[in-house]
Amino acid sequence: MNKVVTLDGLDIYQKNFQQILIRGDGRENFNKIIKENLSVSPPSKNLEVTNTDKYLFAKSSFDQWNLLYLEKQEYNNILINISKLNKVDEILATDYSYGQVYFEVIGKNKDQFLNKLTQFDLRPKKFPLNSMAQTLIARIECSIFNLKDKYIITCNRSFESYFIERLKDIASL
Amino acid sequence: MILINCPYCGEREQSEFTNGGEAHVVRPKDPDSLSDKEWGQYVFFRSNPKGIFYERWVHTHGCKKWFNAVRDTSTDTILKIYKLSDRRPEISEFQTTLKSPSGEPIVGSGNFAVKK
Amino acid sequence: MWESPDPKKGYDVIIVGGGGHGLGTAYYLAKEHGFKNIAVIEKGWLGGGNTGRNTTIIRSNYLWNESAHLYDHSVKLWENLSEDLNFNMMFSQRGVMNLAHNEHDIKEMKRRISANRLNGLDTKWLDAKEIKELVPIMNTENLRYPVLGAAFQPRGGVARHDAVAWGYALRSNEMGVDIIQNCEVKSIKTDNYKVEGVETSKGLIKASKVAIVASGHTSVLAQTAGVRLPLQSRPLQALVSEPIKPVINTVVMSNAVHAYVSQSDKGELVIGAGTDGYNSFTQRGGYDVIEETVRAIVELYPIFGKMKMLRQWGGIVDICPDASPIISKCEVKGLYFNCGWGTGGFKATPGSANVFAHTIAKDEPHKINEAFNLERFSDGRLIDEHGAAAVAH
Amino acid sequence: MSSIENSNCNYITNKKIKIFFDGKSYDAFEGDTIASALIRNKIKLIGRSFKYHRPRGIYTCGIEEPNALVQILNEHNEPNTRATIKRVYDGINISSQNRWPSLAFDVGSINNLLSPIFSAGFYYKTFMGPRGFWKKIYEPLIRRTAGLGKPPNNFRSKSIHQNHNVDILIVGGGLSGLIAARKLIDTNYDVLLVEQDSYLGGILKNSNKVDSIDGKKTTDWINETEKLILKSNNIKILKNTLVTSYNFTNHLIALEDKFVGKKIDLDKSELILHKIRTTNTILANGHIERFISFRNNDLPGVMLASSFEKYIHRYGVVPEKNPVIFTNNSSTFSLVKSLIQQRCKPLAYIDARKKEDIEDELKDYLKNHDIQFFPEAEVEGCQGNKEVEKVRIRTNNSIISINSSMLCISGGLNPDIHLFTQSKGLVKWDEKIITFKPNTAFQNTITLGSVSGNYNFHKIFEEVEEKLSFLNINKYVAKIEINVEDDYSITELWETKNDKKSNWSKSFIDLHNDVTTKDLTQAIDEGYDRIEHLKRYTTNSMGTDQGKISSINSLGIVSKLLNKKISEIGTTTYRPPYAPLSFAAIAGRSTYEFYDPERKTPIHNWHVKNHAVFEDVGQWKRPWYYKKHEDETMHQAVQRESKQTRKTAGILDGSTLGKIEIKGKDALEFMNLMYTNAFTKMRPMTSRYALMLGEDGMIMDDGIICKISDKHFIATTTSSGAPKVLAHMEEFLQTEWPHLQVYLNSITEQFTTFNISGPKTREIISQIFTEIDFSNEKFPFMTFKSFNYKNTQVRIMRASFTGELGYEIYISPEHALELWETIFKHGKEFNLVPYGTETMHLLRAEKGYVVIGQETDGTVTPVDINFNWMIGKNKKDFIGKRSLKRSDTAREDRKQLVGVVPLDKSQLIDEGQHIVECENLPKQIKTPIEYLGHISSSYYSPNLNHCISMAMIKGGNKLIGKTLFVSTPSGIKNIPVEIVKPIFIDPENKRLIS
Ligand SMILES: Cc1cc2nc3c(=O)[nH]c(=O)nc-3n(C[C@H](O)[C@H](O)[C@H](O)COP(=O)(O)OP(=O)(O)OC[C@H]3O[C@@H](n4cnc5c(N)ncnc54)[C@H](O)[C@@H]3O)c2cc1C
Ligand SMILES: NC(=O)c1ccc[n+]([C@@H]2O[C@H](COP(=O)([O-])OP(=O)(O)OC[C@H]3O[C@@H](n4cnc5c(N)ncnc54)[C@H](O)[C@@H]3O)[C@@H](O)[C@H]2O)c1
Ligand SMILES: Cc1cc2nc3c(=O)[nH]c(=O)nc-3n(C[C@H](O)[C@H](O)[C@H](O)COP(=O)(O)O)c2cc1C
Ligand SMILES: [Zn+2]
Repeated sequence: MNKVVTLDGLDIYQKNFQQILIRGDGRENFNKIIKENLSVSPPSKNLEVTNTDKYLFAKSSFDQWNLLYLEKQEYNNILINISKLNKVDEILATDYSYGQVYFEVIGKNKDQFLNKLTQFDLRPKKFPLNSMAQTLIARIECSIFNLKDKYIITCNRSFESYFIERLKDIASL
Repeated sequence: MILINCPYCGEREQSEFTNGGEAHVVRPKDPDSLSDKEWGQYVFFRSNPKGIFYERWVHTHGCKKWFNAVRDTSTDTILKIYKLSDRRPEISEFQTTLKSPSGEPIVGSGNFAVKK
Repeated sequence: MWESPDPKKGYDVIIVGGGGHGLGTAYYLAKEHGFKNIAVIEKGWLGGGNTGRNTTIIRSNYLWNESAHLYDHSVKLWENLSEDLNFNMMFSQRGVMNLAHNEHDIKEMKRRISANRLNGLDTKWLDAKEIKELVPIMNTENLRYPVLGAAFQPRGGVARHDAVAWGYALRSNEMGVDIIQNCEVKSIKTDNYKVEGVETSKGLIKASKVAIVASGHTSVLAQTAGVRLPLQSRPLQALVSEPIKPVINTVVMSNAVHAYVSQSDKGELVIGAGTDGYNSFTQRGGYDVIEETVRAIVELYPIFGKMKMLRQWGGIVDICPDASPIISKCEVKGLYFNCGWGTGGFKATPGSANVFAHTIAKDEPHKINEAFNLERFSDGRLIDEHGAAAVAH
Repeated sequence: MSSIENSNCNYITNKKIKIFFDGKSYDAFEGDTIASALIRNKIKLIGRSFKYHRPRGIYTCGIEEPNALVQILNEHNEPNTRATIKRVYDGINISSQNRWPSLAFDVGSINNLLSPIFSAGFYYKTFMGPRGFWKKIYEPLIRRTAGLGKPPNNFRSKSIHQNHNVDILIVGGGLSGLIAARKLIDTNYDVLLVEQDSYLGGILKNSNKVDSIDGKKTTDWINETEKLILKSNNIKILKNTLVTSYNFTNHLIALEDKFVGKKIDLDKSELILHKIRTTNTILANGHIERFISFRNNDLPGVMLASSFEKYIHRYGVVPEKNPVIFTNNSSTFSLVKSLIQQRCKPLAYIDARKKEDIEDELKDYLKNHDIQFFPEAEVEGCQGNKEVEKVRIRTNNSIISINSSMLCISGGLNPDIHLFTQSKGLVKWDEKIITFKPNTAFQNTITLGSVSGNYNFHKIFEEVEEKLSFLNINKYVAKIEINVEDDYSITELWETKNDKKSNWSKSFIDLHNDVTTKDLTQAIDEGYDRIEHLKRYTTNSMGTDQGKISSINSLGIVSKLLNKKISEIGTTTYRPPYAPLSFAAIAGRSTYEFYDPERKTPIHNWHVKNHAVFEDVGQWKRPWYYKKHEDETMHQAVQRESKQTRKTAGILDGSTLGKIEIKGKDALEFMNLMYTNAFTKMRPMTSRYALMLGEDGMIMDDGIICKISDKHFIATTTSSGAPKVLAHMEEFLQTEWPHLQVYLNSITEQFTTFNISGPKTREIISQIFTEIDFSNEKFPFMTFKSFNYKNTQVRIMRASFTGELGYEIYISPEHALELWETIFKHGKEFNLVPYGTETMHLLRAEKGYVVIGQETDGTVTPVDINFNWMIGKNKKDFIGKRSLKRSDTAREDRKQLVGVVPLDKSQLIDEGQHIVECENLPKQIKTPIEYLGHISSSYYSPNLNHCISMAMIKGGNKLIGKTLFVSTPSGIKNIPVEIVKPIFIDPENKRLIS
């Protein structure tokens, strides 16, 4: 865990999570297979996030899901799970544990701060609790998860230093 | 900048999307059976109406999904957004919308003074 | 001054579109081909289309031979146009610079410079130091994509956009061309693949030759004659700053840091943006494109950060799949098109009008515009200026 | 400096500060604008006009100012700052503009006497001959005199953006904006109220028109309202924020100045650009007073009446104790009252209205206060040297001269429709108030108060109530007590009849661009009779003020000249921005170092430490070459790296290559459609070089395809092509072939890629991945293996872009650096080198491999680069297939890829040069020289010890073995070359499969 920004009413931490990207049709069989192999049920509503202490399971569009482990997993288990899923023709599961970087944004000024870098409408009436969105933040494609009292933002790893610099820059002004 | 209501993500600014040109253009099933001219029509020619236009968009910086829209190109008003799997709406569903002086109007720019 | 007559019943040639290209075509038809009975029909006011809203960059350093010949034919006419029309075009050959920001740009530009040279054009390579000497205010090193060099055409430059329309209008009017404003052509009348005239907001006007030079609206009109054109109408935006004392003495364009700028004789910076990514006839475009452009301007010229945007507008440009124009006959006899100029047809105004007049008069293309036909979209003989034209202005 | 004259004024504190104007120091009060401070110091001459260099003063008290533009020296030399807006601070250093050598004596003012030359359209008609004069003499001259202020010498901004998403945006915190806001307090709407000024209140603070609201003094009512708003949980207020653009779908741009009346802190954001997205917009942005044209209506001392009044109420300064007032409407009454309140008195009150139309209350008041009153009269003109000295009044056909140094004018009020028409709303001419007002909104836009053409205080509550009734809001109606007659009355007057005295005398329509009413007449006479032509021919309303106080007047004048109704003349188009908008603010922080995101590979820092020089490839930073020591040139480095790689081994960070995982039961069919190659017979766990075309048959991208099974593939793409290829695949899957069950995931970022190649690579990596058998039999060329390595997933593919034995290693970013360093540890004994993209390009050229974007340029087919073999001939279809058969694409004599070797093998050919048949070129090329094609790549090959090139030339295949020539960048003598097959090293692929 790495502190990126601290301001009045705002803290941003960089964290490490593991992640699986799953593609599929979302129908009954799909749900069954996921449940059997990962012992978690995929959310069925678009943009919905199932949030437990251990993981986030988000449906990021009609045929893709992100499973984000909030607790560190044995990496081999992840790989095994993925290969189990990939045995099924109708599913593509991809290990994305290292493809992205993760930021946790906390504090009462988080919306105002983020809106310096994104146009995205963060108001609860448009971005409800336990939902996710894919949008541009600081000109970078990000996913943002709205959890109780915090956002988790992910972006591709190659943008890491640029993104952090942008966050720090805005914080300094 | 117009706002586009992605059927999967909700309203976002147009700059998150990429326009895919005319909608409902079907790729020929058997390209080899077409003449050069017919094939050229498919590759290079698209409708370009001033008024109601059926077009494709993709949410490039969001969910990356394609969808269709009906837009009035004379006012940039989006009249309908629908999924690829939805039926193509009839043109009769849409009335022509208000034209205004600050965009390119139907005729000139309202400056029709002619010296006597 | 030009007259504003009511339209006659019929003409030998009707030109639809009172922009530079249309008025120029009328001028050369009258002057070089002896046509007496010509009308230019304009739905709004003369020069109110892209002619009146462009950033006026003139150059001829295109990659392919066909384009180089066409555009240089134009530059040569520009060089004498003020005298020819006895109207000051304010053609200012202050040079046009295309910046290179990466290895790929450099390779592409050096290729173009070499091709230009063999075509008899004056494009040359400038290194970063030479650029800095010509444009001291440019930030060449301290930016995301440093300026590594440029292709420079000294004979390029700018001209006063309105003067082009007015000059051609005045002189063609003197030769008897009817210039009819506030008259919208609603459809082209044809009979069995032969042109008969145009239906307008002022009634039917007959002609056996009709030339469509309506930029963004050309394909809309073509449709009424059953002709499909490979054109898409897109917004293209531009803006001007408040006037300041001279700071930039040439025209600078850049593709990677996308913006182009010149300073007008009145002192304002004339800045061009990229096209918006969707079809539109609103002459407006999105704010995001303005932001993109200004970002690039501030990046390349940090001191312009202290300046202000005075006005911002859009035009409707007709984009062709290969970024080259169409100057062509079509399957309907007597119907001619001069279109597809997209973001860069102002520079071609005299040249294109000149060869188009020839095409109309002789019912066959001039050698220079032969390649710019419609058949190329079937046989594949495209003149793809995308890569080489970089910013296509 | 006089002390504060109106102690009840709203904006000034008692704190004295020092300001500098043209080098001289003056006292001012905190809260002053430059204009109010200069007025306080009795300075009237502020600048010189654009064209004629006429003396100019302060005309207004706000954003509409056409004259008083100054340069702020201590803010990086900021040009064209409106003196009427900019608040002073201690030490501010202001300079006048457009004068030389000094403001008082300006040589350029000779232009005024030469004015016949500078009349409308002068550019086009003059400065032409003799030949060459335009270019050498006239143009440079015109350009030298152009412009107003000077640009700064250096500057870097820190301005930021702030986005807002709200339900209701209220533009303007004046009377109607505040009423609307009060009604929205504690409702369910998110509301943002934006006010350009530092204070709320609008007209309530500008004049004494209103006495009380709700029984409270206006200032108390404003304060109370503001407090209530601030206490609410749904309304936010932004002050010092000017709304400048009204875009489609209710997107508005507003600019906030964070340093009003303060010295700018360069480490902070000077400006904040607010981007507001709202559901409904309430425009309550008021009106703008317009002027009247008369002889010398530009002299310093002529000022708009309501502006004069603003100086009294806002800044507590009375610009002149005894001005002359000239009006055509009822709104100037309050100025008289304000003056009397200050114990001053107008010298004369000239009202163009008919006597019977003038309010009795006003007439009585003038009489009671013994003020000279001229009904049905007009100002013929005014005279003076550098400021107004004499005002000449025409009344009943006689002229009366009054000595006064100030003339306050009002030509009526225009609803400030700029933003409304920007939103694409339609306006309509109103005969009663003689101006355009909003008619039909195009978006969800409501106009309230003056901007809607409602000039009646008593009707304001009613209007707000009615127009906002569609919202679910509070009731709030209050009583409003006013000081002046409420019914607005006006008579049409655009220009007065004047007795022209000399060339010097002019009646202006556009003060900023020095356009006279005579210019309008002349232009119309010349045929420029459309308002759009008039504008462009005369430059009327094209200045920095965009004709805010005059453009409607020009319509009035033109309508008279053309004998047309104004509604038939129409307006020119109102365009964003409402007022000049800072470039720095528009750019925000996404410029300078943040102009474009930088992408870095997981071992970027290793490259930095090892002296890599980077190349920009798309957004990626890629090592271009590594400097072994300080003095090593790029050429030396590349020669060293390439030689070593072919000798032993070299390694490249290939992480930027795109990688896509493709899976589904129809994956095979899909891949066969996307690429030219046939994948059906390909064995699992093998890979293949593949080409992707556009539907036009031209090469779009290339890559290596790994087949895991018929249902599972992994494709690589070029670095810059990666997003495009993925999007291209997704597009066809979603839109053309939704029946194909295939899913795609990008894994570019999940894997770091190392390309290791050279004869010793097998030895090196065998030591690392000990459980893998790298022998040719067990691990042949174009196969791959996946396995676990140190608790992570690794994939190794045997492939090569150099022509040597080579492997591509894929590993997770987290383990990448460790593995990279391990490879170097084991490679040390073989002198393993890291190499960059330049060496990569050289090595592949030796082998004759193409680079997409270098050999190809969007006009090249697979056949053109001799890749016929890659086209799945038996496939019924793939993207681009049909295009290859078009008559032009199928031509035999298209440009084809060849190799080129100079006869003098040491002579390096320049990339981009052309291949010709002639030995020499003329010194000056007049007629075009035919050429066959161009050199696409060119290198000195250290492994062959001579120069090699690749070229795309017409009918190239048939020219192999011929001698031709290559041009040089500027020489006359061309380089003789031999055309050869485009493969220079190891044509038998021995190294590759060793
Ligand atoms: C912002 C911008 C910047 C540009 N910058 C450059 C540049 O730097 N250099 C360059 O070379 N080019 C530039 N261009 C392109 C250039 O402006 C155009 O290619 C060129 O002006 C086209 O001239 P035209 O006469 O064909 O068209 P226009 O000037 O558009 O004339 C067409 C006319 O047809 C009329 N018309 C349309 N429909 C009808 C109808 N139904 N009936 C009657 N009349 C009709 C229109 O009202 C219009 O007046 C730019 C364009 C824009 C918009
Ligand atoms: N009796 C008369 O002579 C007379 C004349 C005109 C108006 N009126 C009355 O005066 C009242 C005027 O009230 P109102 O609220 O319409 O106008 P106002 O002048 O009180 O308020 C307009 C406010 O909008 C702000 N503003 C303007 N443009 C802006 C922009 N682009 N961005 C941000 N802020 C901006 C101004 O600074 C001002 O504070 C109305 O009741 C009207 O009936 C009376
Ligand atoms: C080269 C050039 C320079 C311009 N300079 C100015 C200028 O100094 N001031 C101004 O208000 N507009 C200027 N304009 C913009 C015009 O006012 C106008 O916006 C443009 O012609 C488009 O027309 P429209 O806005 O009426 O649609 C300029 C336009 C061009 C093409
Ligand atoms: Zn979406």
